[in-house]
Amino acid sequence: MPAPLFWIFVIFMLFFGVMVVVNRSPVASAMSLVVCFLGLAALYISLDAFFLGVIQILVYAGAVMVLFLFIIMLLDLKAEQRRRFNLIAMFGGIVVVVLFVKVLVDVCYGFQGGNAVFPAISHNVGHGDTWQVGMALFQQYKLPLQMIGALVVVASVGAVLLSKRELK
Amino acid sequence: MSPILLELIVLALGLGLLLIESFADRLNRNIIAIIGIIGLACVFLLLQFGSFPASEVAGYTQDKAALFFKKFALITTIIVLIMSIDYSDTVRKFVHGITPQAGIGEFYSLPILTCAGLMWMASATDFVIIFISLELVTVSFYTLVAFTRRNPASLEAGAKYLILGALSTGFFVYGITWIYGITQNTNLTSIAKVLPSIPVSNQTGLLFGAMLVIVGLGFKVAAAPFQFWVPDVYQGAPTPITAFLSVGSKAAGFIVLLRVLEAFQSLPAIESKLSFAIVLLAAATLVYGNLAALPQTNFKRLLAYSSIGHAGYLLMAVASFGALDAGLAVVVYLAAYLLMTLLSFIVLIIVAKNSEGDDITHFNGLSKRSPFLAFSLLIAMASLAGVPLTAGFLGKFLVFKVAFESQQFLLIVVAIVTVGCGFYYYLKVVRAMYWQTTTGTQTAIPVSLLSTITIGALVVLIFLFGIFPQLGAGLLS
Amino acid sequence: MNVLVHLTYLGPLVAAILILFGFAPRRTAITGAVVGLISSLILFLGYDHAAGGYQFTSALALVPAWDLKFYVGVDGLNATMLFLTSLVALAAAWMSPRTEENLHRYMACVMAIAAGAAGAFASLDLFFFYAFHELALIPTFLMIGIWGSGNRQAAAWKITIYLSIGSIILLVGLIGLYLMVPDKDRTFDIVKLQAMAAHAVFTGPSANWVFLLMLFGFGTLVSLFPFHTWAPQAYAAAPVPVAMLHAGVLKKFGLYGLLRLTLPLMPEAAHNFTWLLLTLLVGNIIFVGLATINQKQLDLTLGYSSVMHMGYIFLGLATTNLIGVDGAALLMLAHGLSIAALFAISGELRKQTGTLDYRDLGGLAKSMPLLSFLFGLALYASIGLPGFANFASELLVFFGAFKTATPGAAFNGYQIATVCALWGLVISAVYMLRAYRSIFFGDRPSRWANVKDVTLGLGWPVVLLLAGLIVFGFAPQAVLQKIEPGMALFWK
Amino acid sequence: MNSAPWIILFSPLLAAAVIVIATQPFKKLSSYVSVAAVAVSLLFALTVFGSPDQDVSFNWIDLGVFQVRIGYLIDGFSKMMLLVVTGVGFLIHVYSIGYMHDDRGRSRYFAGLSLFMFSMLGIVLANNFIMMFIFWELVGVSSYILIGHWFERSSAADAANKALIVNRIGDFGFMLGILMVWSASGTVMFGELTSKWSTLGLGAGYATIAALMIFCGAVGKSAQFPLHVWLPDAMEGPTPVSALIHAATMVAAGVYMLARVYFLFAGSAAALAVVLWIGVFTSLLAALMATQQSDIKRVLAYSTLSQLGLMVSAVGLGVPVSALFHLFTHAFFKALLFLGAGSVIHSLHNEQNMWQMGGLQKKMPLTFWTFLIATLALSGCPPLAGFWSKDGIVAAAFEHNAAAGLVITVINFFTAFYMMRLFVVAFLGSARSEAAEHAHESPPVMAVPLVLLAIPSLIAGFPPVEHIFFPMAEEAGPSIPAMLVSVAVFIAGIGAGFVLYRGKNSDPVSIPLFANRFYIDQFYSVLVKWTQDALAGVAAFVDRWIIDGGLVRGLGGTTWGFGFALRFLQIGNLQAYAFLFGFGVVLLLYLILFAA
Amino acid sequence: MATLNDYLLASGLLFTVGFAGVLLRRNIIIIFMALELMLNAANLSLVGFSRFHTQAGLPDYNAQVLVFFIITVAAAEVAVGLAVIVALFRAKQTTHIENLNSLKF
Repeated sequence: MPAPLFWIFVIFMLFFGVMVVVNRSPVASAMSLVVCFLGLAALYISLDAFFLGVIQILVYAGAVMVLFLFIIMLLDLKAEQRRRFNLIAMFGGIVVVVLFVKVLVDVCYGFQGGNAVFPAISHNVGHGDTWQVGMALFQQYKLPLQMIGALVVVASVGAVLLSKRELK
Repeated sequence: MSPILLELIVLALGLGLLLIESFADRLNRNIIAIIGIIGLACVFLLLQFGSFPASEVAGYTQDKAALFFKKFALITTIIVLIMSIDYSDTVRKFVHGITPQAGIGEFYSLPILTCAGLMWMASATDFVIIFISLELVTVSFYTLVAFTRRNPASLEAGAKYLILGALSTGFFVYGITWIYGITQNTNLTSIAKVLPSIPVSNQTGLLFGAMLVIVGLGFKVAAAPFQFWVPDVYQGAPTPITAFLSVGSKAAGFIVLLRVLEAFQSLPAIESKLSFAIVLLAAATLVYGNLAALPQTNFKRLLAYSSIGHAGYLLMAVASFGALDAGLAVVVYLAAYLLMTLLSFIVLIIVAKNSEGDDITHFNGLSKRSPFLAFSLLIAMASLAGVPLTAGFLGKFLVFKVAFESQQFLLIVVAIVTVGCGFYYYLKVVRAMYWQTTTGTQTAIPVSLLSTITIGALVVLIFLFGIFPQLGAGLLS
Repeated sequence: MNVLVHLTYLGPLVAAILILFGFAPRRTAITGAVVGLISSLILFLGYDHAAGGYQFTSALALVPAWDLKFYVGVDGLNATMLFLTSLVALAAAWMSPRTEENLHRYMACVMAIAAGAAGAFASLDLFFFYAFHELALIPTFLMIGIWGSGNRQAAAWKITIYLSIGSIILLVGLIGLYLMVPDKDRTFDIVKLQAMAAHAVFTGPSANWVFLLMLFGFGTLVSLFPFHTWAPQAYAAAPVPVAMLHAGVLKKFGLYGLLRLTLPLMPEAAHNFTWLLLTLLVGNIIFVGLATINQKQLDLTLGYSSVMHMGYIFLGLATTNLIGVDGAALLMLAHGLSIAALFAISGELRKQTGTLDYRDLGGLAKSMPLLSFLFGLALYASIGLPGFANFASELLVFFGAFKTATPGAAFNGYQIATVCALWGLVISAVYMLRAYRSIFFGDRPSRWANVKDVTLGLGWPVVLLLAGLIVFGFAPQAVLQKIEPGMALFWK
Repeated sequence: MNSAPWIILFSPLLAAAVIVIATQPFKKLSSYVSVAAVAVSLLFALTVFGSPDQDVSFNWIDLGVFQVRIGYLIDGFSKMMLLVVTGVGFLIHVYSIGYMHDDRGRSRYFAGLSLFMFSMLGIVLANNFIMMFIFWELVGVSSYILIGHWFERSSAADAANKALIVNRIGDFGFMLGILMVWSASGTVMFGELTSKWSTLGLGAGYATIAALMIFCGAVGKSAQFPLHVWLPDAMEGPTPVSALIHAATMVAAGVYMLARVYFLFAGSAAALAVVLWIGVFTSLLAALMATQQSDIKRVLAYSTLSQLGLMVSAVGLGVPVSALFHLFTHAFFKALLFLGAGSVIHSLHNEQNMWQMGGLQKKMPLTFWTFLIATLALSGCPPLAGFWSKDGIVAAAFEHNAAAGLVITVINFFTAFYMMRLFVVAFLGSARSEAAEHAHESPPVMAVPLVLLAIPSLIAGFPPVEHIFFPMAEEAGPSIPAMLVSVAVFIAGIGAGFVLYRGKNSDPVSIPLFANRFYIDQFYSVLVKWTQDALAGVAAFVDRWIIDGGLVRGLGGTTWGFGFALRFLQIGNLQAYAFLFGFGVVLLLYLILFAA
Repeated sequence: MATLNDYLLASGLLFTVGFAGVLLRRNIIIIFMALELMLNAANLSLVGFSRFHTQAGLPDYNAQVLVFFIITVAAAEVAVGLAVIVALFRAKQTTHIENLNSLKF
């Protein structure tokens, strides 16, 4: 991906990421999150991960975020009132975050070879990346796949148990 | 027999029970628990007496440690189910339901699914499998912790566990990312092979990833400073689930931690830094868990702090990874920990049910109300404190031994102090049971047959492990 | 007849378990103690000192990889200690109350303590040697807390926490000892470890650390100054049988450990830290002795005095020559018997009067002639008068300490410590005689006019203990000849 | 091996054991058992007296590298002492039957007396230091038991404690001395030491200190200054006990021991000088104190002190045989004095104040006459026993150390003075109290021993008699000038006492310093208070508040407080947890990635 | 051309933003969203690495499978998490974490 486009999407993604955090209205936060994920999906596609880009939009921006919005609506959450800041917590949080960024930057730029352009890939293998991911999933990763099935069952049972008004 | 079958059987058992739960309305829910217990016991027997060829599935191993931890998970789940039967009245009280048995069946069957996750964790040597099984366990615990949702404490605990658990998952995943990014592998065996060829400039990133993985696992095993969820969640969660968390989840965390560290041993530069990190964690955990337990007045919370403290001793053994018997020390310690912690919780459930509370003062005069429970809890406390001729001592002994062997003198000094603290707070319970007189109700406490057998078996096992160290020494053979 | 050694601890242990399962508490306990006493007496008398070495041994291999086994057996030293243990255990069982709430629990605890002590002395394997000793920890905690007197709760806490920390330090020391052996020879077998000492296995800088750990670990258990403050209060608060067993027997475990393991295995380190040990033991004798003078209650006086007398045993150990070490071993026996007798008597006294405060008591010799006579004998023993085993052993300790000197030269550290120890005899006379005088002599306040004397039927265990002291006082050789072969292996 | 010494030694112990175990309830039987035992000892002592010297011992403790031996050494000294101890002892036992007739604790008394005989005979027979120390301690115990016989009396109980503790202080030095001697020579056997000690080539300092440490034992047992304070208080015991233990035998043990181990001192002038001047000083002090006492037994006690001082100074002068000779004669007349005093006290229903007596000449003639004999003997009236034995010391003093001789002469003057004072006030004049009015002679069982003791008081000093008992004494011709001085001093003392006190109802002379024993006891009680008790208080305080309170509890409390503080991290706020979690992550990353 | 490091940095910053959200926001739902940000940041890195580690001219699909799993797990987690939050809201009528403070010390 050409650099300008990359940077646009990155800034797009980060800006809405920040908006998730700073918006006082939960709905606005959720919407920002959706947009942020769109940017993220674009970045996936820029990395030739088309399948994941689509999944990202379908699952995340589509399903998960709708779930979020739905819950926010259901609970009728209002915008957070402006309250006095807990200065110590604020300060502490920011310090921790800044220090963490410092670590991240050090680590990222210490990565050898990361400054080179990505190696070229051949687009003419015949199967798209969806096929490739699928093959890996059902061959090499069939055990985790079964496990994730169990996980989803547990999650759905759990969600029902916890949110159903009256159990029977 | 294919090793993978075991988890599938457990999974099928759990799902089957869920089905029974939904379609057999009239069925006494305790039957579900009993079926679960019997089913798990069968799997345990299968595991004990069956033979398992080496696994052919990538990222899934069936070594001694894996087998041990599977048995460990099974026993834990069985005892948790037994506890749950005693606890079902409380669950009933705190669950919205139109029928009196609402939710009980799920309360019995979810732990079985969790158990499958724990068993997978025991065998996982690939970060993908580790991650998924870990999440399977975590997600089911989110549900279980918040299960008694008319109890605000339970919900609060659930929320805290959820947020902090997800936070730790975030770090864990990010750590995996970095490890993958640098080694181009998620399989621990392959990572171990690749590591020596990692250029020095990439070691920082690798270390960063490994540290974040340790952070995620540290959260699971309740290592300071990632232990803050533990007291609150333990206190708020339904007691059998607390027991499950404190035994099953922790043990699974330790096996994964051991496997990860084992993989990193092939690169000494990283390994030394990681073990230094573990030393720091161990010291902090020992100090935090044991010291903060000193002023506790709530027994359940006390057990939470004690659980942190024991994580400290376990980390001490992990930090001594170079020593001959370090793995054995962890295993023996966990086995002892299982016996004594579950014993404490099962007694706690019975006493709390009859005393309407789980403060230490509710144990006042227990020796009169139920000499059997009092004596059992006495044994549990003695074992937790590390009195010789109990299982807890054998664990502590091995931990100190491996720590000395790998010259972790800082940890030893800290541990000496914390063992002293441990005596204080465990004996506080003994004091309540034996010195104090009952403040509230004086009636004798009934104990169901199943619980009596379980308690008796645990007491006997605690002694057997303490008196015959070969039982512990043979755990990995 | 290898079952004999097992009987010494199994007697009390089985008794404790049976009592918990509902057998008649008192009778079962006494039966268990008698079984222990008979078997230990046979062991003691049957130990062939001409042949030497460990006899009556039996071993059950548990973990071959670590060379961990359940290994018991006796030489003169632990035969003596077993004899002491079972004698005091019997006395303690007898002196236990007859009517008490939860008597079965009480007796089970007493027997558990006795079993722990006996097991520790019988074991020739480090693991069980350590493990058995700790068996007493929880029963002691329970007994002081439930049936103690005075400030029982604080005392129970203190002794338990203190001893547990001491034990864990000791555990680390023992582990260090175990690990000092090269990898392939590692063993928990005390006999093998002792044999290794000849090959200078336990030397070098790490030996110093291990030595210190063991010294402070064992020292805490023995109430070595300044780690002694648990003892007086705990003994003052403890029920009589606990005080008897703990001060008389369990405390000797630490000394026994030093004598059996630390000193013979690490002579070099011991030599390096002689100065430390001498300084601390002078603290035991002089400092604690002086503090004893200031006590106003018999139980506290006895508690402090038992701390003080540990100094003499330490002096004997510190000499690391045959005379001093034999003296120390004999003194362990003698002190065990005498302090047990004293605590038994003070218990009876408290039972009759309800107080042990000197300011309340007086002139009781008139109402309690037998008790005062027995107390007198125990007191003489305690302050080391001839005719009692204490004297012979202290004598050996002093001679042992002077054995280290260059003839005609200025005093060395041992000798200075001995001077202090000799002065300690004056101090002990001062406080014991003051105690005796204020309780039994002088005017008798009218409220004690109807106090009943102890009968022989009740007090015979005390007579037995005192008889032991007198017998070994007149014939110390009976014990020394048993102990000596084991000691002569390491010391000259 | 001659078994007689063993029989002598153990028959009293057997008696004591029999009394304690079997005959306690039968008071009369107890007393007979005790008397019979001492009679047996006496008989065998007589046989031993004629037997040859021997040194026999067996191993009591044998460690291969070290032996403790028990044995006996029969030589001139011990033969003489055996006879004195068993002889005087026998008479006093007999006397006690009468004296203690009404006492409730008679069995206990006789058991104690028998135990004492055993211990004392052990000292006499001992052939080595350790054995001597063993019995040395045992006489202390038996003395303690007997002084405290009337334990209901606080004064008696205190006196008993004082005696034992002060003796222990002496024994502290004694044991140390023994250890020093052993350390230097490798043996504690008297026989070996006698020949070996001077050849060891020890430094003068070491030898002197060792000797002086041994001397400490004698200072305690023989009540020399500064450890003399227990003896006067010991008069709280029954009078026969005072006679036997605190006059005739036990207190003399120190002198006996010094004579036994004289070889230790022989080589050290400094040690001898210390011994001499301690003896002289004690003797003078005690004589002065005696002049102002009104308790009949106390006067005698101070006189005992004074005479013991003389004996000790004799050792210091280098004439141990003279010391023993004085010990020998002194045993008889001092026992007689005490028994006489006891007779009076018994008859006056435990009245001990001599100003409440008087006019006893008619009522108690036998007591009167025997007491007079003893008084004169003690005062040094020629040719009674005391004259001869004192004379030896005076002569030696003038020969070796004129200054000491002078002081001793003064002491002798005071001896005669206070004895006359006692005699005049207690026996002469008119009865000064109700009790004295109704006094009557004691029963025969008490009177006969008086008579039997009067005989040796009269004759024991004559040179032929001396020669029987002291064949080892070198034949020094009697020193005429010394004798003259002695006689003059005697007359002056007797005269002064008689003149000053005749017919007086109260003491015409009042010297509070003497009456209050130079305030030494008060000084000691203050000293003990400000040293031992103060130190004890400090130690207890430090133990309780600093070691236990500060260190132990402080550490415990700090740990607990730290735990308490840690709980405040656990404030229940999820965000705080997240923050701490993140902080932990960052901290750990910094430590591991960048610091380590 | 954007390099791997740029992607990594972008991912890291996104992770940090999420982390900051967890630390700074009080509404539990928003915190939960922030947690999703963190997981997605990890995904971005993984995809970047996947593209970087080409094998035979193809991206390393193993990493993409992992991303797939992470997305699934995250979805499951969201389901349970939101259920917990709903239950919590029903019980306490709030989603503010300050009100979750009955369990402490």
